[in-house]
Amino acid sequence: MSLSLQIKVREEKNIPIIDLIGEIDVYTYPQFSEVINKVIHDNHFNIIVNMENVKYIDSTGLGVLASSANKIAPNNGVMHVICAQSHIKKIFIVSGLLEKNFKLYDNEAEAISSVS
Amino acid sequence: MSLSLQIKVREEKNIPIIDLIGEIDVYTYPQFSEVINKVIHDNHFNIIVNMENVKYIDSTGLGVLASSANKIAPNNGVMHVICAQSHIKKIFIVSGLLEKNFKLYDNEAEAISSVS
Amino acid sequence: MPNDNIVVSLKVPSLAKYGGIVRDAVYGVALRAGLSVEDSEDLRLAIGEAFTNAIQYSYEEERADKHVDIICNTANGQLEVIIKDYGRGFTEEDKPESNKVGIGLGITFMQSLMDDVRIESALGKGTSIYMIKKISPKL
Amino acid sequence: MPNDNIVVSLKVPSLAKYGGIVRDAVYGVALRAGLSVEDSEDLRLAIGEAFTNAIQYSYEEERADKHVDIICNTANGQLEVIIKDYGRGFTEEDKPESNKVGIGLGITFMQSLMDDVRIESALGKGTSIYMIKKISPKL
Ligand SMILES: Nc1ncnc2c1ncn2[C@@H]1O[C@H](COP(=O)(O)OP(=O)(O)O)[C@@H](O)[C@H]1O
Ligand SMILES: Nc1ncnc2c1ncn2[C@@H]1O[C@H](COP(=O)(O)OP(=O)(O)O)[C@@H](O)[C@H]1O
Repeated sequence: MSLSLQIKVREEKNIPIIDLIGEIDVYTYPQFSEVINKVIHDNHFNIIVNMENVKYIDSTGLGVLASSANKIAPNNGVMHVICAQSHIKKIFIVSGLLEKNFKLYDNEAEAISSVS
Repeated sequence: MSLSLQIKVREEKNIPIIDLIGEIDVYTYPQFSEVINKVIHDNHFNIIVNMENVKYIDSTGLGVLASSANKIAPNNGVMHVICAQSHIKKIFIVSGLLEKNFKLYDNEAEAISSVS
Repeated sequence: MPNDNIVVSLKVPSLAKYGGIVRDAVYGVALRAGLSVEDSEDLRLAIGEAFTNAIQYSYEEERADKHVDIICNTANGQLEVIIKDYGRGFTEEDKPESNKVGIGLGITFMQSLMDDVRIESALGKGTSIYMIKKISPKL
Repeated sequence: MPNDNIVVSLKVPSLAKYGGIVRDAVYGVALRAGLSVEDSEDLRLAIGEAFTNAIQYSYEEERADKHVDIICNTANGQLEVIIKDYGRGFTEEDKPESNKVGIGLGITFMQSLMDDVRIESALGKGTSIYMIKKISPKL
Protein backbone atom coordinates (compact mmCIF):
# COMPACT_ATOMS: atom_id res chain seq x y z
CA MET A 1 0.00 0.00 0.00
CA SER A 2 1.33 3.39 -0.89
CA LEU A 3 -0.13 6.49 0.65
CA SER A 4 0.44 8.93 -2.13
CA LEU A 5 -0.34 8.68 -5.77
CA GLN A 6 2.79 8.47 -7.91
CA ILE A 7 2.76 10.62 -11.02
CA LYS A 8 5.31 10.86 -13.83
CA VAL A 9 5.14 12.88 -17.03
CA ARG A 10 7.03 11.87 -20.16
CA GLU A 11 6.71 12.50 -23.91
CA GLU A 12 6.43 10.11 -26.86
CA LYS A 13 6.44 11.65 -30.33
CA ASN A 14 5.70 15.03 -28.74
CA ILE A 15 2.61 13.72 -26.99
CA PRO A 16 2.63 14.07 -23.21
CA ILE A 17 1.94 10.87 -21.30
CA ILE A 18 0.95 11.10 -17.65
CA ASP A 19 1.68 7.83 -15.83
CA LEU A 20 -0.39 7.34 -12.71
CA ILE A 21 0.34 4.66 -10.11
CA GLY A 22 -1.88 4.11 -7.10
CA GLU A 23 -5.25 5.46 -6.05
CA ILE A 24 -6.92 8.68 -7.18
CA ASP A 25 -9.34 9.78 -4.51
CA VAL A 26 -10.36 12.71 -2.34
CA TYR A 27 -6.90 12.60 -0.76
CA THR A 28 -4.72 12.41 -3.86
CA TYR A 29 -6.67 14.19 -6.61
CA PRO A 30 -5.09 17.62 -5.92
CA GLN A 31 -1.67 16.24 -6.96
CA PHE A 32 -3.13 14.87 -10.17
CA SER A 33 -4.90 18.16 -10.84
CA GLU A 34 -1.70 20.14 -10.42
CA VAL A 35 0.26 17.96 -12.86
CA ILE A 36 -2.40 17.87 -15.58
CA ASN A 37 -2.95 21.63 -15.36
CA LYS A 38 0.74 22.19 -15.93
CA VAL A 39 0.66 19.99 -19.02
CA ILE A 40 -2.30 21.93 -20.44
CA HIS A 41 -0.62 25.20 -19.55
CA ASP A 42 2.29 24.08 -21.75
CA ASN A 43 -0.14 24.12 -24.69
CA HIS A 44 -0.67 20.41 -25.06
CA PHE A 45 -4.18 19.61 -26.26
CA ASN A 46 -3.86 15.91 -26.83
CA ILE A 47 -2.93 14.22 -23.59
CA ILE A 48 -2.45 10.54 -22.82
CA VAL A 49 -3.30 9.54 -19.28
CA ASN A 50 -1.92 6.11 -18.48
CA MET A 51 -4.10 4.41 -15.86
CA GLU A 52 -2.77 0.88 -16.34
CA ASN A 53 -1.46 0.95 -12.77
CA VAL A 54 -4.36 2.80 -11.20
CA LYS A 55 -6.07 0.59 -8.65
CA TYR A 56 -8.86 3.03 -7.84
CA ILE A 57 -10.39 6.19 -9.25
CA ASP A 58 -13.61 7.81 -8.13
CA SER A 59 -15.64 10.89 -9.00
CA THR A 60 -12.98 13.24 -7.62
CA GLY A 61 -10.43 11.85 -10.10
CA LEU A 62 -13.00 11.84 -12.91
CA GLY A 63 -13.78 15.44 -11.99
CA VAL A 64 -10.16 16.41 -12.61
CA LEU A 65 -10.23 14.61 -15.96
CA ALA A 66 -13.57 16.15 -16.95
CA SER A 67 -12.51 19.72 -16.21
CA SER A 68 -9.20 19.19 -18.02
CA ALA A 69 -11.07 17.80 -21.02
CA ASN A 70 -13.24 20.91 -20.99
CA LYS A 71 -10.15 23.10 -21.09
CA ILE A 72 -8.68 21.39 -24.16
CA ALA A 73 -12.01 21.04 -26.00
CA PRO A 74 -11.91 24.50 -27.68
CA ASN A 75 -8.64 23.43 -29.34
CA ASN A 76 -10.16 20.13 -30.47
CA GLY A 77 -8.13 18.43 -27.78
CA VAL A 78 -8.95 14.91 -26.69
CA MET A 79 -8.22 13.14 -23.41
CA HIS A 80 -6.74 9.76 -24.29
CA VAL A 81 -7.02 7.33 -21.42
CA ILE A 82 -5.24 3.98 -21.24
CA CYS A 83 -6.93 1.56 -18.89
CA ALA A 84 -6.68 -2.18 -18.96
CA GLN A 85 -8.67 -3.17 -15.90
CA SER A 86 -12.35 -3.86 -16.33
CA HIS A 87 -13.49 -2.20 -13.09
CA ILE A 88 -11.78 1.05 -14.10
CA LYS A 89 -13.27 0.91 -17.61
CA LYS A 90 -16.69 0.38 -16.08
CA ILE A 91 -16.36 3.62 -14.12
CA PHE A 92 -15.68 5.56 -17.30
CA ILE A 93 -18.66 3.98 -18.99
CA VAL A 94 -21.05 4.69 -16.11
CA SER A 95 -19.74 8.27 -15.81
CA GLY A 96 -20.92 9.29 -19.28
CA LEU A 97 -17.55 10.95 -19.99
CA LEU A 98 -17.04 8.78 -23.07
CA GLU A 99 -19.72 10.84 -24.80
CA LYS A 100 -17.40 13.86 -24.50
CA ASN A 101 -13.85 14.38 -25.79
CA PHE A 102 -12.55 11.17 -24.22
CA LYS A 103 -11.09 8.04 -25.78
CA LEU A 104 -10.23 4.76 -24.04
CA TYR A 105 -7.40 2.41 -25.04
CA ASP A 106 -6.27 -0.99 -23.80
CA ASN A 107 -2.58 -0.21 -24.04
CA GLU A 108 -0.02 2.48 -24.76
CA ALA A 109 0.83 1.40 -28.31
CA GLU A 110 -2.82 1.73 -29.31
CA ALA A 111 -3.08 5.18 -27.77
CA ILE A 112 0.10 6.51 -29.38
CA SER A 113 -0.74 5.22 -32.84
CA SER A 114 -4.20 6.73 -32.61
CA VAL A 115 -2.93 10.15 -31.52
CA SER A 116 0.09 10.56 -33.79
CA MET B 1 -6.36 -9.34 -1.97
CA SER B 2 -6.91 -13.03 -2.13
CA LEU B 3 -8.70 -14.81 0.62
CA SER B 4 -7.03 -18.15 0.44
CA LEU B 5 -3.42 -19.09 0.34
CA GLN B 6 -2.37 -20.56 -3.00
CA ILE B 7 -0.12 -23.60 -2.81
CA LYS B 8 1.58 -25.55 -5.59
CA VAL B 9 3.99 -28.46 -5.34
CA ARG B 10 6.54 -29.22 -8.06
CA GLU B 11 9.85 -31.08 -8.28
CA GLU B 12 13.28 -29.96 -9.48
CA LYS B 13 16.03 -32.61 -9.57
CA ASN B 14 13.87 -34.82 -7.35
CA ILE B 15 13.61 -32.12 -4.70
CA PRO B 16 10.07 -31.07 -3.84
CA ILE B 17 9.43 -27.35 -4.02
CA ILE B 18 6.36 -25.93 -2.30
CA ASP B 19 5.37 -22.57 -3.82
CA LEU B 20 3.30 -20.41 -1.49
CA ILE B 21 1.46 -17.29 -2.62
CA GLY B 22 -0.47 -15.09 -0.20
CA GLU B 23 -0.76 -14.98 3.55
CA ILE B 24 -0.10 -17.78 6.04
CA ASP B 25 -2.07 -17.12 9.18
CA VAL B 26 -4.54 -18.64 11.61
CA TYR B 27 -7.03 -18.93 8.71
CA THR B 28 -4.82 -20.49 6.05
CA TYR B 29 -2.19 -22.54 7.93
CA PRO B 30 -4.26 -25.76 7.89
CA GLN B 31 -3.98 -25.87 4.07
CA PHE B 32 -0.22 -25.44 4.27
CA SER B 33 0.02 -28.09 6.96
CA GLU B 34 -1.89 -30.60 4.84
CA VAL B 35 0.33 -30.10 1.81
CA ILE B 36 3.64 -30.25 3.64
CA ASN B 37 2.58 -33.36 5.57
CA LYS B 38 1.79 -35.09 2.30
CA VAL B 39 5.24 -34.25 0.95
CA ILE B 40 6.92 -35.65 4.08
CA HIS B 41 4.69 -38.71 3.93
CA ASP B 42 6.10 -39.35 0.43
CA ASN B 43 9.51 -39.77 2.06
CA HIS B 44 11.04 -36.45 1.11
CA PHE B 45 13.42 -35.22 3.76
CA ASN B 46 14.88 -32.22 2.01
CA ILE B 47 12.11 -29.79 1.19
CA ILE B 48 12.27 -26.38 -0.45
CA VAL B 49 9.57 -23.95 0.67
CA ASN B 50 9.37 -21.00 -1.68
CA MET B 51 8.13 -17.93 0.19
CA GLU B 52 9.12 -15.34 -2.41
CA ASN B 53 5.45 -14.46 -2.86
CA VAL B 54 4.40 -14.71 0.76
CA LYS B 55 3.20 -11.35 2.03
CA TYR B 56 2.67 -12.45 5.62
CA ILE B 57 3.57 -15.35 7.88
CA ASP B 58 3.09 -15.49 11.62
CA SER B 59 3.65 -17.98 14.43
CA THR B 60 0.91 -20.30 13.13
CA GLY B 61 2.79 -20.67 9.82
CA LEU B 62 6.14 -20.97 11.59
CA GLY B 63 4.54 -23.62 13.80
CA VAL B 64 3.73 -25.72 10.73
CA LEU B 65 7.30 -25.33 9.47
CA ALA B 66 8.79 -26.12 12.89
CA SER B 67 6.80 -29.31 13.37
CA SER B 68 7.60 -30.42 9.82
CA ALA B 69 11.28 -29.75 10.41
CA ASN B 70 11.07 -31.92 13.53
CA LYS B 71 9.59 -34.76 11.49
CA ILE B 72 12.42 -34.77 8.93
CA ALA B 73 15.21 -34.20 11.47
CA PRO B 74 15.75 -37.93 12.33
CA ASN B 75 16.55 -38.50 8.62
CA ASN B 76 18.95 -35.54 8.57
CA GLY B 77 16.37 -33.62 6.61
CA VAL B 78 16.59 -29.85 6.30
CA MET B 79 13.86 -27.29 5.65
CA HIS B 80 15.15 -25.02 2.89
CA VAL B 81 13.27 -21.73 2.82
CA ILE B 82 13.48 -19.19 0.01
CA CYS B 83 12.55 -15.70 1.12
CA ALA B 84 13.59 -12.47 -0.48
CA GLN B 85 11.68 -9.91 1.58
CA SER B 86 13.39 -8.43 4.60
CA HIS B 87 10.34 -8.44 6.85
CA ILE B 88 9.83 -12.17 6.30
CA LYS B 89 13.52 -12.91 6.92
CA LYS B 90 13.34 -10.94 10.14
CA ILE B 91 10.55 -13.19 11.41
CA PHE B 92 12.69 -16.26 10.86
CA ILE B 93 15.60 -14.65 12.66
CA VAL B 94 13.51 -13.56 15.66
CA SER B 95 11.84 -17.00 15.84
CA GLY B 96 15.07 -18.84 16.61
CA LEU B 97 14.23 -21.51 14.00
CA LEU B 98 17.47 -20.86 12.14
CA GLU B 99 19.31 -22.58 15.01
CA LYS B 100 17.51 -25.79 14.07
CA ASN B 101 17.45 -27.72 10.77
CA PHE B 102 16.48 -24.66 8.70
CA LYS B 103 18.32 -22.84 5.92
CA LEU B 104 17.37 -19.53 4.29
CA TYR B 105 18.05 -18.57 0.65
CA ASP B 106 17.52 -15.42 -1.38
CA ASN B 107 16.37 -17.23 -4.53
CA GLU B 108 15.50 -20.60 -5.99
CA ALA B 109 18.77 -21.17 -7.86
CA GLU B 110 20.71 -20.82 -4.62
CA ALA B 111 18.43 -23.23 -2.81
CA ILE B 112 18.56 -25.88 -5.53
CA SER B 113 22.30 -25.78 -5.93
CA SER B 114 22.76 -26.06 -2.18
CA VAL B 115 20.45 -29.07 -1.86
CA SER B 116 21.44 -31.11 -4.88
CA MET C 1 -25.63 -19.47 5.81
CA PRO C 2 -28.62 -17.15 5.32
CA ASN C 3 -29.15 -16.40 9.01
CA ASP C 4 -25.55 -15.79 9.88
CA ASN C 5 -25.53 -12.18 10.95
CA ILE C 6 -21.99 -10.85 10.66
CA VAL C 7 -21.18 -7.33 11.80
CA VAL C 8 -17.96 -5.48 11.08
CA SER C 9 -17.61 -1.86 12.07
CA LEU C 10 -14.94 0.73 11.55
CA LYS C 11 -14.55 4.28 12.85
CA VAL C 12 -12.03 6.67 11.31
CA PRO C 13 -11.31 10.38 11.69
CA SER C 14 -12.94 12.74 9.20
CA LEU C 15 -9.75 13.07 7.17
CA ALA C 16 -9.30 12.37 3.47
CA LYS C 17 -6.28 10.14 3.92
CA TYR C 18 -8.31 7.44 5.70
CA GLY C 19 -10.33 6.67 2.56
CA GLY C 20 -7.97 3.89 1.48
CA ILE C 21 -8.34 2.06 4.79
CA VAL C 22 -12.14 2.32 4.64
CA ARG C 23 -12.33 1.07 1.05
CA ASP C 24 -9.91 -1.81 1.59
CA ALA C 25 -11.69 -2.95 4.74
CA VAL C 26 -15.14 -2.90 3.13
CA TYR C 27 -13.75 -4.66 0.05
CA GLY C 28 -12.29 -7.35 2.33
CA VAL C 29 -15.61 -7.78 4.15
CA ALA C 30 -17.42 -8.05 0.80
CA LEU C 31 -15.16 -10.87 -0.43
CA ARG C 32 -15.56 -12.71 2.88
CA ALA C 33 -19.32 -12.27 2.71
CA GLY C 34 -19.26 -14.14 -0.60
CA LEU C 35 -19.56 -11.27 -3.09
CA SER C 36 -17.75 -11.76 -6.39
CA VAL C 37 -14.61 -9.74 -7.11
CA GLU C 38 -16.61 -7.61 -9.54
CA ASP C 39 -19.38 -6.84 -7.05
CA SER C 40 -16.77 -6.16 -4.37
CA GLU C 41 -15.07 -3.63 -6.67
CA ASP C 42 -18.44 -1.96 -7.22
CA LEU C 43 -18.91 -1.75 -3.48
CA ARG C 44 -15.39 -0.34 -3.10
CA LEU C 45 -16.33 2.56 -5.37
CA ALA C 46 -19.77 3.17 -3.85
CA ILE C 47 -18.27 3.29 -0.35
CA GLY C 48 -15.47 5.50 -1.62
CA GLU C 49 -18.01 8.00 -2.97
CA ALA C 50 -19.97 8.04 0.27
CA PHE C 51 -16.77 8.56 2.28
CA THR C 52 -15.65 11.35 -0.06
CA ASN C 53 -18.95 13.15 0.47
CA ALA C 54 -18.61 12.79 4.23
CA ILE C 55 -15.15 14.39 4.00
CA GLN C 56 -16.09 17.13 1.54
CA TYR C 57 -19.46 18.19 2.82
CA SER C 58 -20.09 17.22 6.43
CA TYR C 59 -17.78 19.91 7.82
CA GLU C 60 -16.24 23.01 6.28
CA GLU C 61 -12.86 21.31 6.33
CA GLU C 62 -11.17 18.07 7.33
CA ARG C 63 -11.45 17.40 11.05
CA ALA C 64 -9.18 15.07 12.99
CA ASP C 65 -11.48 15.44 16.01
CA LYS C 66 -14.65 14.31 14.18
CA HIS C 67 -15.28 10.87 12.80
CA VAL C 68 -17.03 8.75 10.22
CA ASP C 69 -18.58 5.36 11.08
CA ILE C 70 -18.76 2.49 8.65
CA ILE C 71 -20.92 -0.50 9.57
CA CYS C 72 -21.20 -3.70 7.53
CA ASN C 73 -24.04 -6.16 8.19
CA THR C 74 -24.23 -9.49 6.44
CA ALA C 75 -27.54 -11.26 6.82
CA ASN C 76 -30.26 -12.88 4.73
CA GLY C 77 -28.17 -13.13 1.60
CA GLN C 78 -27.20 -9.50 1.40
CA LEU C 79 -24.48 -7.17 2.56
CA GLU C 80 -25.57 -3.81 3.92
CA VAL C 81 -22.98 -1.08 4.41
CA ILE C 82 -23.85 2.10 6.29
CA ILE C 83 -21.68 5.22 6.21
CA LYS C 84 -22.49 7.76 8.91
CA ASP C 85 -21.17 11.24 9.42
CA TYR C 86 -22.23 13.65 12.18
CA GLY C 87 -21.86 16.88 10.24
CA ARG C 88 -24.17 19.50 8.74
CA GLY C 89 -26.58 17.16 6.95
CA PHE C 90 -28.54 18.17 3.85
CA THR C 91 -32.02 18.34 2.34
CA GLU C 92 -33.15 18.96 -1.24
CA GLU C 93 -33.54 22.66 -0.32
CA ASP C 94 -30.49 23.09 1.89
CA LYS C 95 -27.37 21.57 0.45
CA PRO C 96 -23.72 22.55 0.82
CA GLU C 97 -22.37 23.99 -2.41
CA SER C 98 -21.04 21.28 -4.67
CA ASN C 99 -17.29 21.02 -4.43
CA LYS C 100 -15.37 22.44 -7.37
CA VAL C 101 -14.27 18.99 -8.49
CA GLY C 102 -17.67 17.41 -7.83
CA ILE C 103 -19.41 16.62 -11.09
CA GLY C 104 -22.57 15.33 -9.47
CA LEU C 105 -21.52 11.73 -9.90
CA GLY C 106 -21.18 10.54 -6.31
CA ILE C 107 -24.76 9.61 -5.53
CA THR C 108 -25.34 8.55 -9.16
CA PHE C 109 -22.46 6.07 -8.89
CA MET C 110 -23.77 4.68 -5.62
CA GLN C 111 -27.22 4.18 -7.11
CA SER C 112 -26.04 2.58 -10.31
CA LEU C 113 -23.60 0.20 -8.62
CA MET C 114 -25.63 -0.92 -5.60
CA ASP C 115 -28.88 -2.89 -5.44
CA ASP C 116 -30.36 -0.30 -3.10
CA VAL C 117 -29.29 3.05 -1.66
CA ARG C 118 -31.15 4.94 1.04
CA ILE C 119 -30.09 8.35 2.34
CA GLU C 120 -31.08 9.64 5.75
CA SER C 121 -29.92 13.16 6.47
CA ALA C 122 -30.91 15.74 9.06
CA LEU C 123 -29.64 19.31 9.16
CA GLY C 124 -27.19 19.80 11.99
CA LYS C 125 -27.18 16.09 12.83
CA GLY C 126 -25.48 14.38 9.95
CA THR C 127 -25.97 11.97 7.12
CA SER C 128 -26.28 8.18 6.93
CA ILE C 129 -26.06 6.35 3.62
CA TYR C 130 -27.42 2.79 3.58
CA MET C 131 -26.25 0.67 0.69
CA ILE C 132 -27.25 -2.88 -0.10
CA LYS C 133 -25.60 -5.40 -2.38
CA LYS C 134 -27.17 -8.84 -2.81
CA ILE C 135 -24.91 -11.82 -2.44
CA SER C 136 -25.47 -13.89 -5.55
CA PRO C 137 -24.73 -17.58 -5.10
CA LYS C 138 -21.46 -18.45 -6.86
CA LEU C 139 -21.79 -20.12 -10.25
CA MET D 1 1.70 17.18 15.35
CA PRO D 2 2.47 15.78 18.81
CA ASN D 3 -0.92 16.62 20.30
CA ASP D 4 -3.04 15.36 17.44
CA ASN D 5 -5.04 12.55 18.95
CA ILE D 6 -6.24 10.28 16.16
CA VAL D 7 -8.51 7.34 16.92
CA VAL D 8 -9.36 4.54 14.53
CA SER D 9 -11.38 1.58 15.74
CA LEU D 10 -12.44 -1.66 14.16
CA LYS D 11 -14.73 -4.43 15.36
CA VAL D 12 -14.78 -7.82 13.65
CA PRO D 13 -16.37 -11.18 14.42
CA SER D 14 -14.26 -13.72 16.28
CA LEU D 15 -13.50 -15.65 13.08
CA ALA D 16 -10.06 -16.49 11.69
CA LYS D 17 -10.82 -15.20 8.21
CA TYR D 18 -11.05 -11.57 9.43
CA GLY D 19 -7.36 -11.47 10.37
CA GLY D 20 -6.34 -10.06 6.99
CA ILE D 21 -8.72 -7.12 7.32
CA VAL D 22 -7.48 -6.34 10.82
CA ARG D 23 -3.81 -6.50 9.83
CA ASP D 24 -4.26 -4.41 6.67
CA ALA D 25 -6.25 -1.74 8.51
CA VAL D 26 -3.73 -1.41 11.33
CA TYR D 27 -0.87 -1.36 8.81
CA GLY D 28 -2.65 1.44 6.96
CA VAL D 29 -3.16 3.41 10.17
CA ALA D 30 0.51 2.94 11.06
CA LEU D 31 1.71 4.36 7.72
CA ARG D 32 -0.66 7.31 8.08
CA ALA D 33 0.53 7.91 11.62
CA GLY D 34 4.05 8.34 10.23
CA LEU D 35 5.61 4.97 11.05
CA SER D 36 8.19 3.70 8.58
CA VAL D 37 7.31 0.77 6.32
CA GLU D 38 9.56 -1.46 8.43
CA ASP D 39 7.94 -0.45 11.72
CA SER D 40 4.50 -0.81 10.13
CA GLU D 41 5.35 -4.37 9.06
CA ASP D 42 6.45 -5.12 12.62
CA LEU D 43 3.13 -3.82 13.87
CA ARG D 44 1.29 -5.91 11.28
CA LEU D 45 2.87 -9.04 12.73
CA ALA D 46 2.37 -8.06 16.37
CA ILE D 47 -1.30 -7.31 15.75
CA GLY D 48 -1.64 -10.52 13.76
CA GLU D 49 -0.31 -12.53 16.72
CA ALA D 50 -2.67 -10.85 19.16
CA PHE D 51 -5.63 -11.45 16.84
CA THR D 52 -4.59 -15.11 16.38
CA ASN D 53 -4.56 -15.60 20.14
CA ALA D 54 -8.00 -14.01 20.45
CA ILE D 55 -9.30 -16.47 17.84
CA GLN D 56 -7.52 -19.55 19.19
CA TYR D 57 -7.93 -19.08 22.91
CA SER D 58 -10.75 -16.75 23.86
CA TYR D 59 -13.49 -19.26 22.99
CA GLU D 60 -13.41 -23.01 22.43
CA GLU D 61 -14.04 -22.42 18.75
CA GLU D 62 -14.57 -19.63 16.21
CA ARG D 63 -17.70 -17.62 16.98
CA ALA D 64 -19.52 -15.46 14.45
CA ASP D 65 -21.64 -14.06 17.31
CA LYS D 66 -18.67 -12.85 19.38
CA HIS D 67 -16.28 -10.12 18.43
CA VAL D 68 -12.81 -8.68 18.74
CA ASP D 69 -12.18 -4.93 19.08
CA ILE D 70 -9.11 -3.20 17.70
CA ILE D 71 -8.46 0.39 18.76
CA CYS D 72 -5.63 2.56 17.44
CA ASN D 73 -4.67 5.78 19.25
CA THR D 74 -2.08 8.15 17.85
CA ALA D 75 -0.92 10.80 20.29
CA ASN D 76 2.25 12.22 21.76
CA GLY D 77 4.52 10.72 19.15
CA GLN D 78 3.40 7.14 19.56
CA LEU D 79 0.86 4.74 18.15
CA GLU D 80 -0.97 2.57 20.65
CA VAL D 81 -2.96 -0.41 19.39
CA ILE D 82 -5.29 -2.31 21.72
CA ILE D 83 -6.76 -5.72 20.86
CA LYS D 84 -9.65 -6.76 23.07
CA ASP D 85 -11.50 -10.05 23.26
CA TYR D 86 -14.34 -10.87 25.64
CA GLY D 87 -13.60 -14.56 26.09
CA ARG D 88 -12.22 -16.81 28.85
CA GLY D 89 -9.21 -14.72 29.82
CA PHE D 90 -6.06 -16.20 31.36
CA THR D 91 -3.68 -15.92 34.29
CA GLU D 92 -0.25 -17.50 34.84
CA GLU D 93 -1.98 -20.32 36.73
CA ASP D 94 -5.04 -20.74 34.54
CA LYS D 95 -4.26 -20.76 30.84
CA PRO D 96 -5.99 -22.50 27.97
CA GLU D 97 -3.86 -25.33 26.64
CA SER D 98 -1.47 -24.12 23.97
CA ASN D 99 -2.82 -24.86 20.54
CA LYS D 100 -1.12 -27.74 18.72
CA VAL D 101 0.52 -25.38 16.24
CA GLY D 102 1.43 -22.82 18.89
CA ILE D 103 5.15 -22.81 19.54
CA GLY D 104 4.98 -20.18 22.26
CA LEU D 105 6.06 -17.42 19.90
CA GLY D 106 3.00 -15.15 19.87
CA ILE D 107 3.66 -13.04 22.96
CA THR D 108 7.44 -13.25 22.37
CA PHE D 109 6.99 -11.74 18.90
CA MET D 110 4.81 -8.95 20.23
CA GLN D 111 7.37 -8.09 22.90
CA SER D 112 10.35 -8.17 20.59
CA LEU D 113 8.71 -6.11 17.83
CA MET D 114 6.91 -3.44 19.86
CA ASP D 115 8.32 -0.75 22.13
CA ASP D 116 5.94 -1.77 24.90
CA VAL D 117 3.36 -4.53 25.44
CA ARG D 118 0.96 -4.73 28.35
CA ILE D 119 -1.49 -7.60 28.88
CA GLU D 120 -4.65 -7.21 30.93
CA SER D 121 -6.62 -10.39 31.31
CA ALA D 122 -9.39 -11.47 33.67
CA LEU D 123 -10.85 -14.96 33.86
CA GLY D 124 -14.32 -15.05 32.37
CA LYS D 125 -14.06 -11.46 31.16
CA GLY D 126 -11.49 -11.45 28.39
CA THR D 127 -8.11 -10.19 27.41
CA SER D 128 -6.80 -6.81 26.27
CA ILE D 129 -3.36 -6.45 24.75
CA TYR D 130 -1.94 -2.92 24.69
CA MET D 131 0.93 -2.41 22.27
CA ILE D 132 2.95 0.74 21.73
CA LYS D 133 5.21 1.69 18.85
CA LYS D 134 7.05 5.01 18.94
CA ILE D 135 6.83 7.18 15.86
CA SER D 136 10.41 8.05 15.00
CA PRO D 137 10.81 11.27 13.05
CA LYS D 138 11.67 10.48 9.43
CA LEU D 139 15.32 10.81 8.46
N1 LIG E 1 -22.42 13.61 3.66
C1 LIG E 1 -22.97 14.76 3.15
N2 LIG E 1 -23.17 15.84 3.96
C2 LIG E 1 -23.72 16.98 3.45
N3 LIG E 1 -24.09 17.13 2.16
C3 LIG E 1 -23.91 16.10 1.31
C4 LIG E 1 -23.36 14.86 1.77
N4 LIG E 1 -23.32 14.01 0.71
C5 LIG E 1 -23.83 14.68 -0.34
N5 LIG E 1 -24.21 15.94 0.01
C6 LIG E 1 -24.83 16.94 -0.88
O1 LIG E 1 -25.34 16.26 -2.02
C7 LIG E 1 -24.81 16.80 -3.21
C8 LIG E 1 -24.68 15.74 -4.29
O2 LIG E 1 -23.62 14.83 -3.98
P1 LIG E 1 -22.93 13.98 -5.14
O3 LIG E 1 -23.97 13.24 -5.91
O4 LIG E 1 -21.89 13.13 -4.51
O5 LIG E 1 -22.28 15.02 -6.16
P2 LIG E 1 -21.14 16.14 -5.96
O6 LIG E 1 -20.29 15.78 -4.79
O7 LIG E 1 -20.37 16.07 -7.23
O8 LIG E 1 -21.87 17.43 -5.78
C9 LIG E 1 -23.50 17.45 -2.81
O9 LIG E 1 -23.12 18.50 -3.67
C10 LIG E 1 -23.84 17.96 -1.40
O10 LIG E 1 -24.52 19.20 -1.47
N1 LIG F 1 -6.53 -13.90 24.07
C1 LIG F 1 -6.23 -14.93 24.88
N2 LIG F 1 -7.19 -15.55 25.61
C2 LIG F 1 -6.88 -16.59 26.43
N3 LIG F 1 -5.63 -17.09 26.58
C3 LIG F 1 -4.64 -16.52 25.87
C4 LIG F 1 -4.87 -15.43 24.99
N4 LIG F 1 -3.68 -15.06 24.44
C5 LIG F 1 -2.76 -15.89 24.95
N5 LIG F 1 -3.31 -16.78 25.82
C6 LIG F 1 -2.59 -17.82 26.59
O1 LIG F 1 -1.20 -17.49 26.58
C7 LIG F 1 -0.41 -18.58 26.05
C8 LIG F 1 0.81 -18.04 25.31
O2 LIG F 1 0.45 -17.43 24.07
P1 LIG F 1 1.53 -17.30 22.91
O3 LIG F 1 2.74 -16.64 23.45
O4 LIG F 1 0.87 -16.59 21.78
O5 LIG F 1 1.96 -18.76 22.50
P2 LIG F 1 1.12 -20.01 21.91
O6 LIG F 1 -0.11 -19.51 21.25
O7 LIG F 1 2.06 -20.63 20.95
O8 LIG F 1 0.84 -20.90 23.10
C9 LIG F 1 -1.39 -19.35 25.19
O9 LIG F 1 -1.00 -20.72 25.06
C10 LIG F 1 -2.70 -19.20 25.97
O10 LIG F 1 -2.77 -20.15 27.01
